[in-house]
Amino acid sequence: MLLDYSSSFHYVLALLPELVLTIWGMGVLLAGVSRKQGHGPGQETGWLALAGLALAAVANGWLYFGVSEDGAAAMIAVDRFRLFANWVFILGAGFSIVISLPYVARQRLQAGEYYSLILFAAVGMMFMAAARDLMIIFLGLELMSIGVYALAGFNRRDRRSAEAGLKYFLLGAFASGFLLFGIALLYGATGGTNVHAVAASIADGSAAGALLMPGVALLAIGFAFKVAAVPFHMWTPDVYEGAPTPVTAFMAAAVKTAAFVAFLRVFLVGLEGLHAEWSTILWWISAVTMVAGNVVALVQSSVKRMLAYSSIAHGGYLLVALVAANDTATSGMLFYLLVYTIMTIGAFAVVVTVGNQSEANARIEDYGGFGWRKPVLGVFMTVLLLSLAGFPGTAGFIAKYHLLLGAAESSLWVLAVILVLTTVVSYWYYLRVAWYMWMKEAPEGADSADPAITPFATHLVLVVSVAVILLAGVFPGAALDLAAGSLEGLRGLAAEAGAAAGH
Amino acid sequence: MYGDWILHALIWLPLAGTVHVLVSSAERAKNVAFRWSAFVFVLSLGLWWAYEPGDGGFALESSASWIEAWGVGYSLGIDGISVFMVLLTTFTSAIAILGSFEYVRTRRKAFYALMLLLEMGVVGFFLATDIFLFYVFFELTLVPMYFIVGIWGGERRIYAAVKFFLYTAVGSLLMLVAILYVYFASGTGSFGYDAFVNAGLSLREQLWLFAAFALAFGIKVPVFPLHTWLPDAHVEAPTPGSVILASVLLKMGTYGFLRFLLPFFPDAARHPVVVAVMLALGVIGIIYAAWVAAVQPDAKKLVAYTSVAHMGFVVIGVFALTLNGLQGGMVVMISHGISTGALFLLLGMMYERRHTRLIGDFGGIGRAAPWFATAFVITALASIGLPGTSGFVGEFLALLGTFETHMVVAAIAATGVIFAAYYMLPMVQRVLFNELDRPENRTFADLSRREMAILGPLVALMIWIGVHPTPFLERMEPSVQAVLERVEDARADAGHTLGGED
Amino acid sequence: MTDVLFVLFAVVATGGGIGVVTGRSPVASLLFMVATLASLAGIYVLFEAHFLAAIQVLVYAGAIMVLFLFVIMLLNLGHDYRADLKYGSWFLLSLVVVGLTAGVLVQGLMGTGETGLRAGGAEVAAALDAAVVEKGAVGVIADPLFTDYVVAFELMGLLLLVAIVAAVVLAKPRDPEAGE
Amino acid sequence: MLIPALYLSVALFVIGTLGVIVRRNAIIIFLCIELQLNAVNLAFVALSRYTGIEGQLYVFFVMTVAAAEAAVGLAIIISIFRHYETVDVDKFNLLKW
Amino acid sequence: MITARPESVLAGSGAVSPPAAEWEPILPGLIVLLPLLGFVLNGILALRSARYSSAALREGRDWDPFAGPRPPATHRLPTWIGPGVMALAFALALVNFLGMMAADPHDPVVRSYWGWIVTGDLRIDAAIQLDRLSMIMTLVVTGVGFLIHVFSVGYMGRDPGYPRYFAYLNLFVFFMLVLVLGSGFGTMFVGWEGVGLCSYLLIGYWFSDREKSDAGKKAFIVNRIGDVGFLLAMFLLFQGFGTLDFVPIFAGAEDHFAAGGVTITAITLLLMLGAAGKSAQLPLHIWLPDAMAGPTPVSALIHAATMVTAGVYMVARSSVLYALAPTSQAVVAGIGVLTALVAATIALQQYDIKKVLAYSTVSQLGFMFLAAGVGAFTAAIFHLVTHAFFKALLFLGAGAVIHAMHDAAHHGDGHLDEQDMRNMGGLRRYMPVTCAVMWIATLAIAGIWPFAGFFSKDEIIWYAAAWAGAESNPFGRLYAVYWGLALLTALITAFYMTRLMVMTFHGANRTGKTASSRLHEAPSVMTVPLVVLAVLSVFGGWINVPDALGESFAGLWGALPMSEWLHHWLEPVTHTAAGIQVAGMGEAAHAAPVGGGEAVWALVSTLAAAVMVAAAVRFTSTRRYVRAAEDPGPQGGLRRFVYNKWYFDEVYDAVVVRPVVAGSRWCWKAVDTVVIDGFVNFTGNFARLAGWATSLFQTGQVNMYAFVLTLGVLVVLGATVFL
Repeated sequence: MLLDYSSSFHYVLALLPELVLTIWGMGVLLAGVSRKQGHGPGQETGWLALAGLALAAVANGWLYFGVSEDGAAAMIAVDRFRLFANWVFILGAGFSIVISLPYVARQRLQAGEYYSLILFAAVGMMFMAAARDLMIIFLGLELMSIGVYALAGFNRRDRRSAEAGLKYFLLGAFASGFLLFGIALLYGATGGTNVHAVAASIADGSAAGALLMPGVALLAIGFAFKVAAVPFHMWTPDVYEGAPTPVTAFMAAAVKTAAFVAFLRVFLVGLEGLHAEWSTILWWISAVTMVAGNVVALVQSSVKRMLAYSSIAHGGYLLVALVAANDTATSGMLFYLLVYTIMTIGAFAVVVTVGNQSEANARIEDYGGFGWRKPVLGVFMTVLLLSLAGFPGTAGFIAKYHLLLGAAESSLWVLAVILVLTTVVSYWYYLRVAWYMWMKEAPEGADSADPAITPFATHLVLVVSVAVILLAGVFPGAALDLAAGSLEGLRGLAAEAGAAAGH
Repeated sequence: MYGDWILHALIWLPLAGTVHVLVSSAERAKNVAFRWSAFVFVLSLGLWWAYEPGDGGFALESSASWIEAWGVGYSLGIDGISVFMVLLTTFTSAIAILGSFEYVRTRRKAFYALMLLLEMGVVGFFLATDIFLFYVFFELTLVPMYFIVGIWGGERRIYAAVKFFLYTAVGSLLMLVAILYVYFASGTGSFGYDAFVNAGLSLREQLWLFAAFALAFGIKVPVFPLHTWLPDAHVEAPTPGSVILASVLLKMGTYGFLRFLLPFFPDAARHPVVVAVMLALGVIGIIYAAWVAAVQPDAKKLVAYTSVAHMGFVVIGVFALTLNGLQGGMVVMISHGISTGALFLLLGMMYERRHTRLIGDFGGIGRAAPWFATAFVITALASIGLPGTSGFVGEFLALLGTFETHMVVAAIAATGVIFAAYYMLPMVQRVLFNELDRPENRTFADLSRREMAILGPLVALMIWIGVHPTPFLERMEPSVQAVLERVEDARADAGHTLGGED
Repeated sequence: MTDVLFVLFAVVATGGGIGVVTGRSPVASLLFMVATLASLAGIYVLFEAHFLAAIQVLVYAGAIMVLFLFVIMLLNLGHDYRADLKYGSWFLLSLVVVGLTAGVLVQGLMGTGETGLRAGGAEVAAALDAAVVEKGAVGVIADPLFTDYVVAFELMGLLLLVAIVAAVVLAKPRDPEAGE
Repeated sequence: MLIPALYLSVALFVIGTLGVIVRRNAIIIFLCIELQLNAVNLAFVALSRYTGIEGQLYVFFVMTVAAAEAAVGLAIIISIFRHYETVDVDKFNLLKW
Repeated sequence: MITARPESVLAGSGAVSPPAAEWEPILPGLIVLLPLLGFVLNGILALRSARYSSAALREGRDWDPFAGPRPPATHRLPTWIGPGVMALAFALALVNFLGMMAADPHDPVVRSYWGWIVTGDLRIDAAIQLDRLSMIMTLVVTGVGFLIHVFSVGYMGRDPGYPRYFAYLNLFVFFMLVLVLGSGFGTMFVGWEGVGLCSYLLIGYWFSDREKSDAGKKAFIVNRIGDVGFLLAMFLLFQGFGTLDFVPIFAGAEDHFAAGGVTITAITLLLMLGAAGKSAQLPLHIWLPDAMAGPTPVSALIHAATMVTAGVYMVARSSVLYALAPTSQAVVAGIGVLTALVAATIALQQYDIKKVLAYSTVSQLGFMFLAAGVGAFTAAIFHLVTHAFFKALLFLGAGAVIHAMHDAAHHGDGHLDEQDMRNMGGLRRYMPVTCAVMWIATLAIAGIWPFAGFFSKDEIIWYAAAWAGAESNPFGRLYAVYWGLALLTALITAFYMTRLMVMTFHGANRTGKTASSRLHEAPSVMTVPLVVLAVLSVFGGWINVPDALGESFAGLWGALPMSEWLHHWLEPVTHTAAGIQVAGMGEAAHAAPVGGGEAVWALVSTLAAAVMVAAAVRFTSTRRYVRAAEDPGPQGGLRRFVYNKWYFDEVYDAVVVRPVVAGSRWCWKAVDTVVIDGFVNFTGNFARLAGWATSLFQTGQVNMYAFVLTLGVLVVLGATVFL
């Protein structure tokens, strides 16, 4: 159907996934607080949240396949770009919730609040993806961030969790100040906050030059912080390490995705006309991020922290797509984000399992001989690591290749070379986990009898993610087409939409 | 009868074997794996007859769309160059699996599964006619090898495995960027072989791309000075790993030279500076590696370095850009695969018996194990290129081909023949000859039936190729000729500078 | 007159800002902050944003700062504090970096002049004033808030809900009975 | 008056930034962040005279966000205070390198 | 330089002569295959017996195949298989030779069996070429080979590795036949390296002895140096002719190469390098004396009669090429004569009986190269044949002596070097037959008329003089020097051989009381071959009595048969070369030197040799020798210098071996480990170091993080605003 907003019900339809999740989140919250604490593991709250996500996914699917919008300048986009991203968020949130189920139970976290915060954060992400207005993006970002700040510090018995929460909060708020300042300057320069209006203003030259570029720079900084690009990444390792592991997975996957999606829409749609100016900055940020992220990951002794640095590096790869700014790169980014979400959460699922649903056993030595004790889990982890490393046969390779293709299309050869060379660096630390798992013996004093209980839910996530990764690694056609098709409406309508917004 | 299905079968049957191994018990794993690999080998033998040399182009071609969005196809084909590589692969895989029965005693299921997986990757690499597909298989071989070395290897296995992996990855990833460049330059939106051959690149572009490809393949070969991963990997790898590594994986590099490097970048390939550099590296490899090999106390390391020397002959043969040189290179590839594979198997047998690889720990084995000694001597002689063995035919042709265009290079390279004796004979002497002065060597068991079954075919092949190589030469000639013509045609219309120089 | 007031407010705001950074005790910083907020409210008035000025004083200076004060007291930081400003080279270095940042920003905005802005600034201001006269200071904001930006408005509601949930979860004392 | 207001905004913003860098007390750091947000608000208000009423609307949003952040942030500070009995951020460095 | 060949030469050559009668060789391939068959059969037996011995070894006991009343089948059958296949091969060769003589074909018969290396324009066939030269060689190889096989039955009869010994020996003969019968350089090279391999295996036959296997290794490596020359020469030839077959190359050489041109000189010099390696010429002669570590019959067969003469054969085979390259010929002759002289001087001071013979072999080979260098290819082959007879005889005789000494040493008191002549003396009493036949061989090698060596050696010296006198020879004076040196060497030869005989067989016995009682004559299976060879040493020279001597006393006024038979027989092979030389230097090249008649020369040289023999007898028999254990060795600078073989080994060790080994170590330890791997590891470590350094910013302090963030803001903003 066509959304023309003739009826206000159309607004409801346009925001259907968000609404579903919001309402469901409140329901989960109520369900959580209405049951007495300490009675049972509270897993059903989690499953309830998952049901909401499923419902949202369905609603999202209906929008994706069945709905188009009239014009494309509305504050909330109903384009496939947003909806594809929504799926990624739902997937990320869903996977995170599944791996949280045993964790939350074991750690006796407050299930209702926990799951509803995840859902609310997901709503914030969805708004970031949907917004064509910088202010909505900001609000979505804050909604997401506040949820995640709380999630990072959720485990009140754990100092590290509290520390992570504090650091994330202080620095996140600090960075959102920059983002906001950027929005203000851009608003002053172009007279609007709608990305299409911004684009139109830039295109017709009415934008005030003096305010424009500092605004763009600050905006870039704000997003760079959220995607953890060097040198705005400093919070990432600490927060990822300190936060409860399922939350880390959620952050690494979904939060980053949301930031990238918004980043992409603002810069590729709104600021497309200034590509020449900002691409240089992002080029350097991307290069530095790839190098620093990978290089520092080399020296990490904690798997969780290593994965944190690796996620920084992945952010660097994704920035390449932003610099390339062509359709191949953009769909590559979408594809990459999807794959990245799956494989990152999969990897963290193993980390959670090795840690016995706690924050224990995070040192790489703890993985010694793990593969032989838990062969299935070991193989899964190996596949996930290979995928993270971008090895052929896995979806990670296809995704990285897609980015390279985009970079090549824009003749970013140096960046492409940096990308592949840093990938080599990344092989080392990903393989290091593999070699501990398969080539070393268990550490002294480890309980070799039954080191890790793998709950059904975690297995579910692992099986699904590994299957998807292998399938998409070998037969990526459908997923690639989906990603490529999801660009529809992002920029194709941008020109006319800009014209429409101009009046 | 033999349709294109055979090629698909050769790739996917090992994978089926992998699965079969994984679901069978640890005790049966080796037999299951061996049967699968033997079956694949027998199946591949048909290619010997099924492949008609003809005009040297691809035969048994089949192509299906794989990743439509990028123009990636699942395209397979075989020609006079790859047919031997495939046969070598299936053959050595079966032999290596048979050769690991005693050596590998732990975690057998995983081991044999990885071996079959490796076979699949290598066969796929040799059969792929789509560049993307080729790249995928090229990389795919790293993982099983990484684990084979890292899990079943010696003391410093992890260092060796990682070194092997990273070294190779550096080259291959840079090649990936180069592949993308050609992909866009060709403008056909296809990763097909023909599209890449006809990409129409300017000389300047070709030189850069050549460098990237040459680096990737040069590491794999390995060409001096990119070789230092090889001794480590060989020393630490378990016997079957070494065998596959030497026999097959190194060939991926030289095969890449023939299949991709020369046809894709003919102008660069015959650029005098490029030729000079490659020949120089080849010659240095021959002599340098021979020298270094000669002073190794570890027998396996010694043989590893000889691989570098042998592959140096391939390099000079290829970059001499003569028919004889290329043919010689091909024969050296095959011969090295057989003889060095056999040497590693023999060293593995030594290790199984004595748990040491130091040459100095042996001596007088010839008395204790005459069959072993006989096989060892024949293999060593084939390795140093004695006429009548496979090694001679290859080295002779490679040197002759080089001599036709680069006399001095060939003259220097020919001294490698001396140094081959310089490294190999002392080892033979110190292992097999000399006094049987260590009591533990007195009980050195002679070859068992299984070991004879492993070495017998290898020795027979060494002698067969040495005495009657014509069936090999005539099958590969048209394809090699086609590669050569591609390079020479480019010379003919050297004026063209299509493609974007941007 | 307005210019004089502006300068006055600007000086107070800046001074208050500096006071926030350099205040010895948390309470002092907080009071400096209140001063800044109040003078900003004054500036808002000068920009004819009367409603915002009121909100600024009520919400910001009133509610939020009180919350801060409350927490400071709760954590007993009102007296039991240690000077926490990092003096020395770190301060100087930071000052240089921050100063340079300011310099760069100012340099970037320098070209702004009246001509550097988008055309039609005066008409916009006039239209704004007219709208205020027509709809009232509240109405002029309420109108877009509940029409065009209704989504944002709802989003704010959700934001506050999340903030409450988060605050409750985090600030709640540990319950040993629940195994915490 | 727009331009001086923007300069004032920049000044307040960087003062806030400085505060974040040089203060150890988490509450004051947060206070400085609030200062930054206020600086931005000032910019919005000033710019709204040239671009329309939305600027003021945004200030409204930002204030709400600030309030929400204040709630969460102070809760987090309370939460960590329970572990460390201090709000000195330099003491919170279990997580590093 | 050469434009046309004189008519006179052409007239007599086969180029215009009517086609010779058709000749069908009888199973020529079988000649080659029979020894291979022997190798396979003996090899199987060897492996079987080795199984027993290794099994015994594992059980910790010694396995003596001769312990029982009858040795096992593995040690009985080789007695028949080894010499048997040789006898058959010899018979077959003889039949073919006689057939060839009867048919008297001019052109070689080439039998191709399969295409060996066929690719592009390269075609190397597995083919054999039967012509006059190769038939002579085949006869020598199979004939002398057969005798030595028979001798080996006695000599090696009680060796545990008996079947293996015969397997190697048969394999050697196979490769040697491939070498001489191969129809091109490619095929020849197979035999060339193959005999090197067998030499390696046989020198190190007693491989448990470190020195012996060292010697084998040394032989192989030094040979390979020569082989590289051979290879490169082949490449040059292939570039010139597009083939490696003899027939087209020799037919086309004249048209292809200008005489004295660079290419042909390079080809011939490279071939000479190969020949020097194989035939132990300076500077690659060092391996041959060490090669005496092998069983003595091996020394006789490989290191005296056949393999080491392969170089001479190859040069003679390539006579056309050498004729086209006068410079190379001068080099060949120079190397030959110098080698002859140096080796002869060394032989003067050696005490090891086999070493003396080894140096004597080197020296005689030098003579053969001198012959080739002066264009007397026939003389070279002639000397090759006679040398095969008398040197094989000498070695086998020495073998018989060692055999006896070995038995004696087993029963003697204390250690006794069974090859040291200082421990011998007076053996004539114990082994009269051996003594007699060895004297015959000594006279033959010394060049005493009418023994075989006289005719062949005399011819060489004579030709050297002829070339020295040829006016248009550009190297005339050089050849004069060669001639003088050759004469000197001939005299030294007579001296050291006589010294050997006197020290071994005459004077007082120094073996020791208990030991000497065990000295005995060799069994008949050994003495019969000795006698046969002795006969050949006497009469072998008569196949090529110069025409000029035929009418003189030296030719017994025509009573000696077959005047210049060999010369005529080989004419089709050598006439092209001869033609070229005559064209270049005129008939003088083949004219009598210094104007004197040949008969006078013969008389003078015989007398001189006889005087040397007498002198040697006098000097050595009056000197008192002490046993090796008590002998401090030679005193005096020159003596020591010669005794230590002119310090060749030491010089090579210092100049070649040590630098190469040191270089290898350097390459490994410095280049590979430090430079290349150092770089590789450095890259990895640098990345980690960089990572570590970067992570230092990650102090965990919020202020720090905010600061870095602000720094980033500054940079980004600055970049945006100012760029």
